[in-house]
Amino acid sequence: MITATHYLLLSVGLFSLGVIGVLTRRNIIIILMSIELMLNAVNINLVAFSHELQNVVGQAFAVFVIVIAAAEAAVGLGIILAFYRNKETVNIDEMNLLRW
Amino acid sequence: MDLIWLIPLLPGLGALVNGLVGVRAFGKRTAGLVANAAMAAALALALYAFWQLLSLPADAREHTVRLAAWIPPIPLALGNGAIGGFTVPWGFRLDPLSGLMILVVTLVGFLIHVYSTGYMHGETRGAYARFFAYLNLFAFFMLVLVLGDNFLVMFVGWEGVGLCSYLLIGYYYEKQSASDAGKKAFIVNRIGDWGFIVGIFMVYGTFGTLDFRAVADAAGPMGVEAAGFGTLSIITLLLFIGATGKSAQIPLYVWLPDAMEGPTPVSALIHAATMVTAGVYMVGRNAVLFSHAPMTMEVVAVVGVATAFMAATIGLAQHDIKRVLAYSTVSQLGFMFIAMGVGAFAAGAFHLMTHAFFKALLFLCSGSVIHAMAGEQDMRRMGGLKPHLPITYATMLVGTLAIAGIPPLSGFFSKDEILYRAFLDHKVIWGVAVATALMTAFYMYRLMSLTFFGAYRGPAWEAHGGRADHGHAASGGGHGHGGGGWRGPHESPRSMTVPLQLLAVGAVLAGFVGVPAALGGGNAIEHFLEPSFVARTAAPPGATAPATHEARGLGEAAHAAESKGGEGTGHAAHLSRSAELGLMALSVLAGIVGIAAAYRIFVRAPEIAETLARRWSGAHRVLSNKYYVDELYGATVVAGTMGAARGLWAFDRSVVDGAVNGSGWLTVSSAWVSHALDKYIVDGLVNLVGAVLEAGSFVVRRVQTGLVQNYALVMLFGVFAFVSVYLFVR
Amino acid sequence: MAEAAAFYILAALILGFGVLVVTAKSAVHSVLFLVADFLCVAALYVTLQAEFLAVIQVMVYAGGIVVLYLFVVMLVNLKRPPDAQRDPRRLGRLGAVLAVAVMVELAAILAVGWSRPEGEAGALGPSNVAQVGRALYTDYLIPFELASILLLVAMIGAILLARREM
Amino acid sequence: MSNAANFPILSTILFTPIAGAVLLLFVNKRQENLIRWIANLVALLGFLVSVPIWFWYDPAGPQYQFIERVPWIPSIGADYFLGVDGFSVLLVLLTTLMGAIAVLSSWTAITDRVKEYYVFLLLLQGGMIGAFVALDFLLFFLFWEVMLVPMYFLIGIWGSDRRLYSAIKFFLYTLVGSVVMLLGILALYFHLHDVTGAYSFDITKFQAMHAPFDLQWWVFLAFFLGFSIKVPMFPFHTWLPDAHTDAPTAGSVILAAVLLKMGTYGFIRFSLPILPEATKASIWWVAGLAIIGIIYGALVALAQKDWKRLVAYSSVSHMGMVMLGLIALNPVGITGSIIQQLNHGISTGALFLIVGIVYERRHTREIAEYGGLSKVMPVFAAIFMVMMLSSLGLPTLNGFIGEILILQGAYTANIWWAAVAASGLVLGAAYLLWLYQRTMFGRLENPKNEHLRDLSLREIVTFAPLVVLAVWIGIYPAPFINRTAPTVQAVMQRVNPEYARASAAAGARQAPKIADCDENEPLTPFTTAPCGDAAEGQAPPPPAAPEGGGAPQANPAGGRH
Repeated sequence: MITATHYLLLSVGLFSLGVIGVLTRRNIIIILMSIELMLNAVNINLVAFSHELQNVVGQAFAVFVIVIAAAEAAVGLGIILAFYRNKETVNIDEMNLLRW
Repeated sequence: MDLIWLIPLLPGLGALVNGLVGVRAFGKRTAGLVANAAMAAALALALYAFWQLLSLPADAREHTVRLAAWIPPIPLALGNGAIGGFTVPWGFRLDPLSGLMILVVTLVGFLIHVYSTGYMHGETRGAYARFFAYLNLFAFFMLVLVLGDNFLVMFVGWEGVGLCSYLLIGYYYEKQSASDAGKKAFIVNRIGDWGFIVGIFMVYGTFGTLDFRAVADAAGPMGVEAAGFGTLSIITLLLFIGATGKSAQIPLYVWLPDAMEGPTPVSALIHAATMVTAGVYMVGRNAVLFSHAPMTMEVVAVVGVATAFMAATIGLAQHDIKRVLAYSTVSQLGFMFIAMGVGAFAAGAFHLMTHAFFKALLFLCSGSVIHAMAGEQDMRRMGGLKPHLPITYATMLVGTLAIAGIPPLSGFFSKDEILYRAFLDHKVIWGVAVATALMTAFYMYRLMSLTFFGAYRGPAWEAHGGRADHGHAASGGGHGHGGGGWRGPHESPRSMTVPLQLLAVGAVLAGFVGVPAALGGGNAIEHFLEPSFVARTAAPPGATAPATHEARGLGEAAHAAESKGGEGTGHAAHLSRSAELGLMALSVLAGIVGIAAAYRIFVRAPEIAETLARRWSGAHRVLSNKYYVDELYGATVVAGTMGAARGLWAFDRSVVDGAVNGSGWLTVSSAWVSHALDKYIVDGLVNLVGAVLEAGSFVVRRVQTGLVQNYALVMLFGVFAFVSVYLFVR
Repeated sequence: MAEAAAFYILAALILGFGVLVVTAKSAVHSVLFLVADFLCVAALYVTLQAEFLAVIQVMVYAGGIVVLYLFVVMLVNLKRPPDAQRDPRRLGRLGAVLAVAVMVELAAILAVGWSRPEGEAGALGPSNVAQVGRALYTDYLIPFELASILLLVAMIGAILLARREM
Repeated sequence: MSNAANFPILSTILFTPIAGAVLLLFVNKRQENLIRWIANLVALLGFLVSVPIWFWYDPAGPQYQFIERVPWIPSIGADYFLGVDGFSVLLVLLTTLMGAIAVLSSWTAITDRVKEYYVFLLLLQGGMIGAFVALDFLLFFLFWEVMLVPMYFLIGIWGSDRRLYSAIKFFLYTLVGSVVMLLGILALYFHLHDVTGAYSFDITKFQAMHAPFDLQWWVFLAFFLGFSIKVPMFPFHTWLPDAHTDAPTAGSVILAAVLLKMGTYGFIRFSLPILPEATKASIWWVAGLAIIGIIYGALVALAQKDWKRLVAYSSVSHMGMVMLGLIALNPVGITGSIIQQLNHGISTGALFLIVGIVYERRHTREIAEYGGLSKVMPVFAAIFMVMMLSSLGLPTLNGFIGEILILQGAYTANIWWAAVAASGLVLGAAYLLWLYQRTMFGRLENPKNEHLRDLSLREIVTFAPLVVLAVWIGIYPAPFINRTAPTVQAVMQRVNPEYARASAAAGARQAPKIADCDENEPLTPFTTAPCGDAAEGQAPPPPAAPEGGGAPQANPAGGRH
């Protein structure tokens, strides 16, 4: 019997994969993709509860998350492009201007 | 007579037409015609009005026309605390005095207009129309001046003629000396106007009206201020300051000789015949006020005689033909003020009239001479012109004899009347006046001699016009003779000589309206003018004592005719007929002596003049430099004012503005100080704290690597912590 | 059982593709794995009676966002390998460890047991689209409109950022 | 002739230029000629819509007419409250006329940022009109401040040499004054609340209020600072020459013709009627400063080498004259002061236009650069002559009427004031004639001046109304004087009630009828009665005339009295 717990465990696993990707990769595009993974994990979580509680609100929220994800991807990639034009790199270690 | 307001208006319209349209569109003929037509119409109207005035009974010869309220009534407190209404109408009044004046102004003015059409023909078209516009404008203002029924309307004319004088003196505006002279005339006149206008304020404050008749009638019953300076004395003194400005008396006479920079017809009309007599007219107009202020009267007489004497002495040593006449004018105006000052208002007005004729004549003659000499004004370069200019010579001789007081020419009667009345008033004044008359005859005959007699000393000329423009440059080029060369001295055109002849007739005959009783005449003019000089209110009972100045001023003239022969009870100062005749003979003698001396020195033995000038070189220098009065004024008044102006300008920049900029600077610098305070003390404390923290945070700040992932790691730490708390603490 | 089998297979695929996304050397590969991952998640949604969301997932994520990524990866024409430079101060390993720790903890929480939240027990009917639509257009209308504005702003921002002449 | 339909004429006048400014905002700034046309038409329209109040205002009616009142900020009692009396009618007309002239005069002078220029000019006009028609203190203050900003930019952007310095000086100086004035307004406002229990900025209420002397005194000082900076009076005048010198021509014209009147308007509208006791206590030093200003301004003008600065200092002198008439506190003085404000607007405005004409052609204001211009610019010389004469107070031109009334009023207040102030006339003649001589007369020596154009038709049109007005006021000022009567009487009611009583007794409301008396008297020997004596009531008896002391046959002074 697959319960909500299973889905939640899947969600946790996927989320942690995303976190690891964000923290370890240096290619900023991949970092953004890891963030997408994290968002998907959250969506799985929401849909799982929607199913569990037989309530459609969770799905509605998932729609919003997708919207946010789309917006984030668009703006984030725009920033990456702009940055790339200036510095010819997508290495996050070279994006260290924000420091003391 | 209801149309008297048209008399000034017609020349005004002429000025408007010539000034707005004529300057651009009119040819010389049209411009001259418009101006002359306006003056002719004014003359006709004036004659008609005068005739109507004469047809009235003697005590009813006064007619007032009010066109509209100029300044509508505004409440204003008077000197005595009551509240009156300050109001001024556009009012004109015809009475004997103004009737006489409009005749003089329109008649002489018309003749001079005619003369100008000839004299100015060398001007360019626009300038010609401009000249006639100014001339007409002058006539307009002068007629407003004499016809105004109250102080303020008179002041309109008063300032207006000053303006025209300014414009006409500066007519050759490209010439520095001309525009300087115009400016000087206006400003000096303005100084006089200061007195006039403050006097006007006092008149309103005292009487509550500015109407001449109302003021005179209100002043009539007031006591004569024999004891000292009362209100009336101050008023009259202030008004007299105005008169000294306009009529070129000490101390404000300096503008008149310079005014000769204007074209000669202007000198004749404005600076001899009409405008300069406005001061005399004004004093006469306010005869009632003046006769109530004996102190002022004395001032007037003294100033008059001093001016007459001083100007005559200066006239002795001048070389410029017009300047001699200018000083002569100043001197004759002094005579008129002597008359006013001794209470002989009618005599003064009489002399004003005769002077208008003979002085206008003299100026126009001099203009004719200058015209003949192509602009030369220096008498040392003339001489022997008699055969060249027969008409000019003859008419000028008439004028000279008239001014010298040779009977039966007009000057004799008026001047003699003044001398006689001066004798009654004060012997010293009389004495100086007779000496002045002698000098007058002398310098006038000197002028005649230097100009018309002797040998020709001027530049040579070629029969066929070689010396094209000699003298034109010197004179500002008033009357070039077209393109042709100067062909030597020549008689002027008819448009100039006819007015000369007419004026000469006037100079001969004008005196006969005032033949004194001693010579069997009726002194008609005094009787005619009398109503203008008295209040219609009778004097209060206490003030009728005939020995007072008032009696002399008012009563005596009225009773002069019938009180001859010592029958006048209170007239202690009156003389017998034989004494009067004796005085008359004396003044004639003075004239003859003057002429004879001049004849002796300048015609018979010209070397005497040079000997005299050498022997008395100091005096000669002083005289030919006009007593250095211009220099004195230049060094004191002008330099003082300009010094004050520059000083205050420096003061304004440095102190007043400096205070403003200083406070601005203060604000800025205090801002700077507080900035410094802020920076080094307040900020210093803050920075100290900061420095401590900085040192302390040296390790901590290493966290700020700029690596985004490290920051995310911190977030993860937080998540870890929360999850741990949830897991373990729950 | 089919349900359980489907879940396990899908879960394994999701996690597996996830690992590949994170570890792939090339960004292009990473994107392709990401697409696969998203498709699996969409399938998972179907099993959870969220058909609408599944469709959205395919269309928006797999069809839209990932294509965007692909474009950017292509546009970023790298002359040197993106990972060439490495900042020694970056604590990547510590992050990985911590992430695993958090995962373990969360798993522990789930394993220990969690209380099911109270909620009105509705019913997810057959017409999932209608239900989601009703929720979005009634109770969540304002957030929905705000989300549209957010998208608009993001669009404009992205255009502006990516424009060539700044 | 009246505003029968209760048409909101004042709002129309007020918002016409503002609407024009807004309209201009929507015009492409490259279409400069279109902008010029619009601005000129709006300014002309602004003048035309203001003309009816000249005819509709009834001097025999209540003091304030064409009232418009709408609550504005009810919580503090501020209203949108407009209304005019004769004084403001004249000033509003002056503003709209000079505004139109200023706009017209800028046609070729401004080539840079044309759109902004006209927007500022029209806004400025709206602000000035607003200050003259506001009957609410707060509204007045609002407009008073609104004027500053466009003027600041006009000087600062389109000015010459030291424009920034001058603009900032102008702005700060007037701002300091108005801040202090605001304190005064607030003090009065709270006092009014203490007395009536209601908060209100209604000026008519202030004018009816009797404040204690201490309060009056301090508020008078505050107002004095605010207004006398604007006038400007002697020690506060230094912003004026700088601002005038560096402002563009139209700015100078507006500044001289209208903005300076704000100060004197403030004195007559606020200081005198609201603070009568304090005013009376301050007569001496205010008059002293006014007289110093007259002479000082004239003397400093005499020392100027800069044409425009000379005219600016003559402004100081003339405004001193205006202040002197005002502080004489009698009807003649105040009437003269009001008339002289118009005159100053007309003649000095024209003089600045004149400087602007030559400045536009030669780009220098140094007097020494000119000379002999009569030769090349005869029409210009003629107009300059007329305006110079008007400025120096030649009778038959406008300046004389104002000066004579002011000096007569000052004489009544104190003989010495008139005597000393009248010397300003002499100095006025001196500096103006000298200026004229140096620029217009003499030989044309500077080759740069040889080919100066004479006035164009547009320039003649800008001067024509001023010349006509100068002559009209000079010869027949009665329509102007009659319109000021209600204002003067209202002020008198507060500062010098004797006059108000006297004129009420004499039926001064009939003044217009007196003025129209133009039929000639019948031909009789005794026709010396001033026109309209009968209506005037008790004309003054000759003060020293003993009653019945004269001879019976003599008619007492004044004929029909």
